[in-house]
Amino acid sequence: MEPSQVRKILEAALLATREPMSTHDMKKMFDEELSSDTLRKLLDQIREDWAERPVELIQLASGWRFRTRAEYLPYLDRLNPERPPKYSRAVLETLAIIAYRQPVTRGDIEEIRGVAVNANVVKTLEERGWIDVVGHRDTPGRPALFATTKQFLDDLGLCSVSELPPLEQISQTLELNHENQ
Amino acid sequence: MEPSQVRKILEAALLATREPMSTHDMKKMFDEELSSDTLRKLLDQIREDWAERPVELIQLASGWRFRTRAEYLPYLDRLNPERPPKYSRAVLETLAIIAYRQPVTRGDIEEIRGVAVNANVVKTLEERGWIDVVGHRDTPGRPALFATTKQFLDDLGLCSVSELPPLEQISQTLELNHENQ
Amino acid sequence: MNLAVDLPPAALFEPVARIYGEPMEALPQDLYIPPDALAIMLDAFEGPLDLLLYLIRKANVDILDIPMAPLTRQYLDYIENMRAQNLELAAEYLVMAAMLIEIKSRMLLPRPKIGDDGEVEDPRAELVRRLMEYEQMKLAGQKLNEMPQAEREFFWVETLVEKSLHVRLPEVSVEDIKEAWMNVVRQAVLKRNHKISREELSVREHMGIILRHLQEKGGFVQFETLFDPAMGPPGLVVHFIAMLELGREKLIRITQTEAFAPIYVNLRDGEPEAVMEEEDGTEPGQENS
Repeated sequence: MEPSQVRKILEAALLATREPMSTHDMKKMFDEELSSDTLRKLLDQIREDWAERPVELIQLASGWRFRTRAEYLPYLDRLNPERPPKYSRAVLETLAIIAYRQPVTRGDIEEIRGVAVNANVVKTLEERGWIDVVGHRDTPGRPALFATTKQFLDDLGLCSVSELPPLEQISQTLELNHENQ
Repeated sequence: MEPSQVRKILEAALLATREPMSTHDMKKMFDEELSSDTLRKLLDQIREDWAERPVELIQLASGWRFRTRAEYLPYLDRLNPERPPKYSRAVLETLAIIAYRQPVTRGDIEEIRGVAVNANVVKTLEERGWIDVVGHRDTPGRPALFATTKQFLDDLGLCSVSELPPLEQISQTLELNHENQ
Repeated sequence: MNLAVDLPPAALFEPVARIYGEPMEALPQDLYIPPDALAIMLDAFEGPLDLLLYLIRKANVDILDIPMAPLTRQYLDYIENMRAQNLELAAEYLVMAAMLIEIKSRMLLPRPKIGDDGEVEDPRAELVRRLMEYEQMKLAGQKLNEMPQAEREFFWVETLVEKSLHVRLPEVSVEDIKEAWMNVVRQAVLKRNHKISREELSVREHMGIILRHLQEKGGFVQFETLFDPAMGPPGLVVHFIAMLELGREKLIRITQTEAFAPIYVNLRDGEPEAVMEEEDGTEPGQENS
């Protein structure tokens, strides 16, 4: 059998399989002995050959399978929209404090919120790339100073932090609310 | 978005889908309006583009999906010792009557076959998802009317019941039958 | 039907010289079925219509002109054979037997004419119609079975979708931040142990920008390099105020060795307090009200 034919048969099987396919299984499809070396070369060829396609051949613990490339997942997500994940109130309030009062230390945040700041909250925001440490305050313990990043502004569609709703307006609204109550 | 990018996203989705994909679903993946015309052209392009590959894009009753080409069956067969059940003549004849004469009641089927319809026969076809009850005939007892499902067409790689093989012209004698062959 | 191979050829009719003008030669006289084959045969037929079709097709006669007498005899023989073997026979076989006898007897009677054109009703018409319809469906069933079927003749393509490759992150809007801030303020107001100041937000943003810039430059820059004319006059002013604010909050040190010498700005990050400066007692975040 022509190697190109063998390759096509392998492709057909790998595209249709529901479970990662072992090389042992692949060999089962052919009458002639298919050496592990040859098979490996064919799989590499397939991998290259599909480089421009939206699926990629990958090797998993239990075998080989075609997988949808990660960049297409956002589109597939729209087919079965799940409820978008939400940040907890603690995360949002911490973010708001950092955004409006930057640069601030964890102590500042705790003082303003009146509760201890969970390490995960800060980590979540750091991992998102929305806050980072811009320095350390020169007080005992030299606490880290957090500020929002450019990415935070980009993700929220802002040019500058000053485009956030002005505090004055917020406070006024709040006072009005209080008067009304 | 570039048409080539739209095409790749469509390919990714069609390769990953677990059931035939409707054009309505395809459109859902894109922000911009995708006209049915454009979509149809892109699908045709994909079909051509995959002409040399061992899988083909086909249109089914409930949408589009990639499947392995028939010529690869002998090889793929060696991987799947488990095959779908072979149906008895009773099941096949009942299926044929429902497919070609739908909607029909159990009484209609019995009339044509000349024997009582075993409850298991109907159950087998229902469990396969190939037939279902689409209504009741307005006669005493209000018997259920059976019809074939989209899944039946999908499983046979068809778009519509009209694509079923045409019914044989029944020959008057066996000899005539032979001459025709 | 492999039945025909296993069994001696079955014959329907008495040997007659000619039927429908065709000579009929050497047809075996009887339907002989080995007793142990009967059960298998019964299974092989889907019912009386199937059995009749078999007999008709086997004898090679015109289905539109079925010779009722021999067919009925043949059929009854078959049924009788099975009953003799005490095989359980579906009721439909007996109903069909009665029907065949009825048709046969009606064939012997003068037939009533239907309509003006003098067409004669054929007692076999209904049976023929049913046989043909049944045969059509029987063949259709075989054809359906021969069609390529998913997971039998072809397989669906289904690539792996690993959702974990794409983590959906929560989306936050400006509104959410505002809402969160209002929550913070509301709580602070309730506690009354905090004064929330109103101040130019841009100053605080520029404080961050300066700190970040200093960090990138190794914590030490010339004063002038902090200011980019592209900021425009308002931006430069805010930037300058931010620098002063940082100095006041002891986050940076601004030094000049003598008049008109270069001014340096450096991060006080990690640097021990060299000069004691006056404490103004303000807490960060409380000034400028």
